[in-house]
Amino acid sequence: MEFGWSQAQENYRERIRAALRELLPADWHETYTPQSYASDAQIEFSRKFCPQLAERGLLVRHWPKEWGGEGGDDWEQFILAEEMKVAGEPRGPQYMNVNWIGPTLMRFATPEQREKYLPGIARGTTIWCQGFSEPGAGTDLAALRTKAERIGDRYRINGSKIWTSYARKADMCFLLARTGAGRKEITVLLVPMATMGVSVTSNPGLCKDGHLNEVFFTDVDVAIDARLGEEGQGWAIVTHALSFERTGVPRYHVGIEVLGLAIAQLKAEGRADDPIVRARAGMIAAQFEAARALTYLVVDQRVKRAPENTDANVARITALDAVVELMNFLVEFTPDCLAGGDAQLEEYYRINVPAGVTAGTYELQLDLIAQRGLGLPRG
Amino acid sequence: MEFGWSQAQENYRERIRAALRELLPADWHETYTPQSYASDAQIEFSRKFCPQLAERGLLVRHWPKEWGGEGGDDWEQFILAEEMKVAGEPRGPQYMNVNWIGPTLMRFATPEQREKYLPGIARGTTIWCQGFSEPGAGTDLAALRTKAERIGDRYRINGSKIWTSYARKADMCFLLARTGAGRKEITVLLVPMATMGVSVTSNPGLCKDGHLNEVFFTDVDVAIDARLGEEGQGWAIVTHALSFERTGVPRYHVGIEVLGLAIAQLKAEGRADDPIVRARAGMIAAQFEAARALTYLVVDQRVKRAPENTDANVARITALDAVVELMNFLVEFTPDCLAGGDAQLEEYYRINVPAGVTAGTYELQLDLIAQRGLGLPRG
Amino acid sequence: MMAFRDSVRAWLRANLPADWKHAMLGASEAEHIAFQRQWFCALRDGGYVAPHWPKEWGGAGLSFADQIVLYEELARAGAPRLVLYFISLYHTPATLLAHGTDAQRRRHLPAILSGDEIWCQGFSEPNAGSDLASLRTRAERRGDRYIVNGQKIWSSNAQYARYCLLLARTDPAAPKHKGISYFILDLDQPGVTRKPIRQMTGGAHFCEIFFDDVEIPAENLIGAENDGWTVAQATLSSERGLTILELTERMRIAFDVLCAEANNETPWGGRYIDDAGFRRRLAEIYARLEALRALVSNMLDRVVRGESVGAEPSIIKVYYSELLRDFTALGLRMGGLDAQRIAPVLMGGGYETGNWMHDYLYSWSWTIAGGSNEVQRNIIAERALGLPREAPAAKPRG
Amino acid sequence: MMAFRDSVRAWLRANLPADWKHAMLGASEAEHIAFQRQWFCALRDGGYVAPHWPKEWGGAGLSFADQIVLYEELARAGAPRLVLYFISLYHTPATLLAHGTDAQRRRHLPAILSGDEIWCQGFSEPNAGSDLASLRTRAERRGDRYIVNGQKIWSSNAQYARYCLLLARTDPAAPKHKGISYFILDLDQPGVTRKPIRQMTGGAHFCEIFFDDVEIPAENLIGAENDGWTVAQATLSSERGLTILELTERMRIAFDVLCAEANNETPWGGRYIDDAGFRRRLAEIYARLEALRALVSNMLDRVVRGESVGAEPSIIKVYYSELLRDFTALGLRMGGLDAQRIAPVLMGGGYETGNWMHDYLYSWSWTIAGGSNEVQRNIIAERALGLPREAPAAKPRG
Repeated sequence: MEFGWSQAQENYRERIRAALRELLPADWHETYTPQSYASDAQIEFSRKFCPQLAERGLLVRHWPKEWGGEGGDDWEQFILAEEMKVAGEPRGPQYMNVNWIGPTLMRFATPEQREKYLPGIARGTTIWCQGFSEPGAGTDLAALRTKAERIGDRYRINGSKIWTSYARKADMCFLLARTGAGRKEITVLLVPMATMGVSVTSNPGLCKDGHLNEVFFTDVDVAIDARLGEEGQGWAIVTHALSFERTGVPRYHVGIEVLGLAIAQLKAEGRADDPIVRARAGMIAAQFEAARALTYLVVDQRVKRAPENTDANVARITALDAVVELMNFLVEFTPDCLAGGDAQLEEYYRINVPAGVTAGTYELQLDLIAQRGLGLPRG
Repeated sequence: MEFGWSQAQENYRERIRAALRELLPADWHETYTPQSYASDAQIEFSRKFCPQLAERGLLVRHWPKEWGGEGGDDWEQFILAEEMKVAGEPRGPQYMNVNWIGPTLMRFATPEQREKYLPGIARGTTIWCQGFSEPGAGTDLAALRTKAERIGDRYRINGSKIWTSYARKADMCFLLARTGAGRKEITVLLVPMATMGVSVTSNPGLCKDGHLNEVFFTDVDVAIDARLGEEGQGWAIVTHALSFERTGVPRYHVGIEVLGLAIAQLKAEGRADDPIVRARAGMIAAQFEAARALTYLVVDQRVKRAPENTDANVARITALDAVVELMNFLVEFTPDCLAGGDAQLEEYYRINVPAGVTAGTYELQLDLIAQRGLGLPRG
Repeated sequence: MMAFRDSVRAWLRANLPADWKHAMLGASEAEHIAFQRQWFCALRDGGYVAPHWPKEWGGAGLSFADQIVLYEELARAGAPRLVLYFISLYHTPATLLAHGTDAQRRRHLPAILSGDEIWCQGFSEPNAGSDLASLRTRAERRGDRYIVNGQKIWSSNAQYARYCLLLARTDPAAPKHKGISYFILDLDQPGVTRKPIRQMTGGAHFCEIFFDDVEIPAENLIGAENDGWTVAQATLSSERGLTILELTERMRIAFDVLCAEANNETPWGGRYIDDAGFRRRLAEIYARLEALRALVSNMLDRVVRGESVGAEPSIIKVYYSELLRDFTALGLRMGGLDAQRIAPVLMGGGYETGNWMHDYLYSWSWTIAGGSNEVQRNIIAERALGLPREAPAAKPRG
Repeated sequence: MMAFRDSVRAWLRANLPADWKHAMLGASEAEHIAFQRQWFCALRDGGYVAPHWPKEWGGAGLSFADQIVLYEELARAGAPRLVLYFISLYHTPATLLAHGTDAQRRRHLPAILSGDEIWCQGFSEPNAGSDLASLRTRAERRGDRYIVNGQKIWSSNAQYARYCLLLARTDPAAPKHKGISYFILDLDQPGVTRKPIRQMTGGAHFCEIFFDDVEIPAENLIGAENDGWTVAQATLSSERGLTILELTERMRIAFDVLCAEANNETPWGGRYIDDAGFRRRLAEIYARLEALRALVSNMLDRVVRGESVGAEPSIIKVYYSELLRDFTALGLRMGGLDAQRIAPVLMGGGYETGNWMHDYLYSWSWTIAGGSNEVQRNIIAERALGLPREAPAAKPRG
């Protein structure tokens, strides 16, 4: 494994940074959610920002030339992701477009579907949302209940989806629906959000201007050409799609930045010489460094087309550990900052509470490692 | 719950202390294992010590008068246990005699058996060992394989027992053997260790002069009157016997003392003002205090004949937590003491490694709490 | 004592509004405050609002043992926590009875019982944390008044209070613990600015208070000038463990809710109670909770017997705050995705309302309210272990 | 690089005694030492014992990248750890090559390679822990000699060594880091007493060394007088991560043993791998191990490229020592009652021999050898976070 960046990669990173300096408004960090959490304003901003990025050849550079890219490798996708994450993800929801929705369409869509959807993604003009989670189904996709009933050459969709980030503003939904009773009889449908019978309700989320959306499908009628791949192929498509995401969001950049802010605060208060502060902060920094090293390893393996393993899960666990430790550190040593004292720290805390504590994410990752990585059979 | 000691209890405690001052030799702490870990020397010492304690009416005071006691309550048994533990348990193996072997015989033995065994226990002259654990059976008593085959009016015993503390020096064995194929067809036999066919092998244990004994039974022949209770009643007898032990050994006394020694050392080195030392030591002290409070609660419930609950398990878990924290503290802050620098700290560490880390003790206690205390059914 | 317990239970059955949780779920701040007043009046009329006040000042003059019974029963009945009146009912009378003038007592104690006067506390300051003694708010004597300038933080419910128990520095040249005085400050006057601290839960339980040339008449000094630190000790020890008793009993009841939720399905198949890891985690939380209750019971027992309690209150606070955090985190974890929704909050419902995201975020406010764990651990180290007070250079902020 | 890896593998297949683990299991100290010598000679004859030494001194002069390959392969082949020669092969040459005189080099380096000279290190002192700079052993100049008095502790294998790399104070009036000098001390002379430290595992890996008017000729001073602290830096950074690489690779291999043991029955029924709690614990240990390997690989890569490594060695040491402890504790836990038996020890087998009770007790010796975690955490705080060096009053012992 080589961790040095090539000159071409450094140049590419610098081009991205230059574009960010040029394209982000002066009030970007104040006006828009600094950590990309699906506020309406940020989604709208992406409609302006992404086309400009595309014009500069930086939105989908890792895509094949046929679809507007430069055929760059996974490192280029990753460098883009790092820089965007550090900048507060001005691509908004469109990071999904370029990371996995586009590539999945390239693999499974008909020529007509590709012509219809890929240019909008490559130009940065379409907002997609992901219709996976359902009330009561937890994160077990196989348990979903939204139904797509085949009636002649159409599907009739009934059901609802939750935690659908960006749904309030999305143009299209990448929807998973059940087309049979079997555990895996699941099909992907590409549904325009403007279709009759689709409605969205929103609850305020934990983050500033963030929303927890629920999407209802009531007798929604779509033509058969809205289907991606074959009927019943949904499971395979989603597995493939998620594999594009396996490096996950590079959490370490923001984590290290936030730790630095907290330490600056403690220094200013004259508390940085407290051995407990030092010991805890030191270990958190170490954990983020380990997460960074692991993430690079995962990208490297992807670039080399190595067979899939659990390193991505290991990277996530390591990053999650670091995030949880950092949050406990913030609560214990800088409580003022979390209550209006520092907007960036507070926002970071809000965003990461779900990541660190809820939803069984942690257990799921560990169980995946135990099963696939360690080959421990279940009894 | 009232935690004040009555004047009578204080007097009783003082009588025990006076007896200890009088009876323990000057070289007790140097020559004999300070923490009662079944060294040969300590077992032999108990043959001298216990009769002297019995003479002073302090060995079995909580027993009924009929068998040499004063009919004292569980608090008296407990106060005796506390003082003996603090003194390094000079009763050696005979703590088992007075705590549960005697009381179990009173409940289940025939009049002849009582006459035969109780006086030796009450006078402090008999050493018993406990033949429960077997190789490969873990702590699951129902899985034991040592067999007692009924042949006419005799039993023929074949099998082996491990972790049989005191077996090298014991007169009698309180033996569990299988008398049928059923999961609970288990019977208690009272077997003289001098019986033909009983042999003991020893491995050095983790503690100074401690031994890990294995006891082999090869065609051991005992008369039917060696049986305690009915055939197949072994499970019920053992459950009853263990209930006498449910307060467990009061670990907190020694723990607090050891923490004090470590702190004295750190003070002498000028390291007691290190905030990390202070924070860790403070929390360990708190945990031991909680364990003490819980243990008192358990004894109080026994005195009041309250129905059994999981408080004893809670007390054990709390004490184990404290012990493990204390051991980590010793390793991190006083490593010199554990390598010849302080005999008492080192011995404490050796004794408690198994308690804290091995054998699934911790998980078993938690599972018992989950099942009985919280009423969480298994799926 | 059983008789008293029975009468409390009977009173609660008759007077605790059966639907209060329904009414307060997602209630507005105004509705919450209104209901706090209503519950205050109900308790007062029942003779339970000031169980610890001497009879001559309108209290019930209950023994400490009976106070314990009362708080146990309030917790077990799931009664609202009277958070709005905590300072008024505990800190103010304890301070005035021990160190106040008779005029001060007569002016304020009846007014508190009437429900007209709500008090808050002005102790903590920004960047000083719980190290109260390093406070910088100044009070300068000018004739028969003091002029106050400075800032306080983490003052509970100050936005609803009329009076503030204020610690301010009157002699900047004196050593840290000297030179501090203790005042009654009227908040309804020019120069006082109260700014609610918007918490992550959306609520605003705490305020910052700014003082810009605020006047205090000299007669509002409590105790001697520069003797405020001594006076404050009476304030801080006034509730003698009853709050923590109430909180642990509430947690014990909430634990059953947690167990019930363990019947939920995990995202990886099966229920939480069938997952060995989660079963043990539950049992572990239970064991810690029971250990805490034993410690609290032990401490209260010593208070009843008039014995000193040493480091125990600090031990118990650290224990409780760490347990509260882990308790609510486990609830959040077993709540799955649904727990991410910010459900309506049960106003006045305490720390374990079953709205786990709220409870988890709110748990840290206890740490602030109770004095940071760093400070508590130092007290433990000093009192329980006889460790020397640490050198100033390394003193953590508390 | 593959070619070099292949040749190492081939050599190991031909030269590593297939039965060495059998022979060293429960071996006596004398047998262990004899086998260490034998393995040293085999490696030397193969050209692998001093891969990092310059060719002019008889080393292989391998690139750092090839050294990495060598240590990976030694670990993966389960070769014995050459613990007896660690100081001789790393610290002594690094120190002499950087700061020694040519005469010192000629006298000692060939003797080390011949196998005749074993060295130990005299750095740590009692009650000073890893805060080396506060050492109190004195060396007084008298004419052309120094007279040494004092005591060292935690010196690995000093009982077998002929020479000691000694740090002693030559100017007591100077500030802590100044006034220290660095010497070559001949241990075979009157006034030197070596006392093995009997560890809980029964072994005696470490010694105390006492100096009572011990003489050192002035020519044995390394570097300038009072410049010992600077010289010591060369010693401490000499192995540049190769040890930790070897140790993490060994742990990776031992992890498979741990997984295999997870097939054992639990005392509560079923196997450990079917218990959700233990499955996750295993996965968590695995995740930490992989994170550590990524950190090590990352650091070595920077060393290869000639970049500076900042706090990384300290980060890695803390990570490793905490993981080693948890790793062996899990082995012990899953070993059940049987793990309580003190089974024979695999001499030279490293930290994870599968004799879990031994391994668990032995794990703390790494902490001592590697510098305490307290000290490491401080280095991390300083170098990685830019936190100021802590105030002396609060300095933990290391």
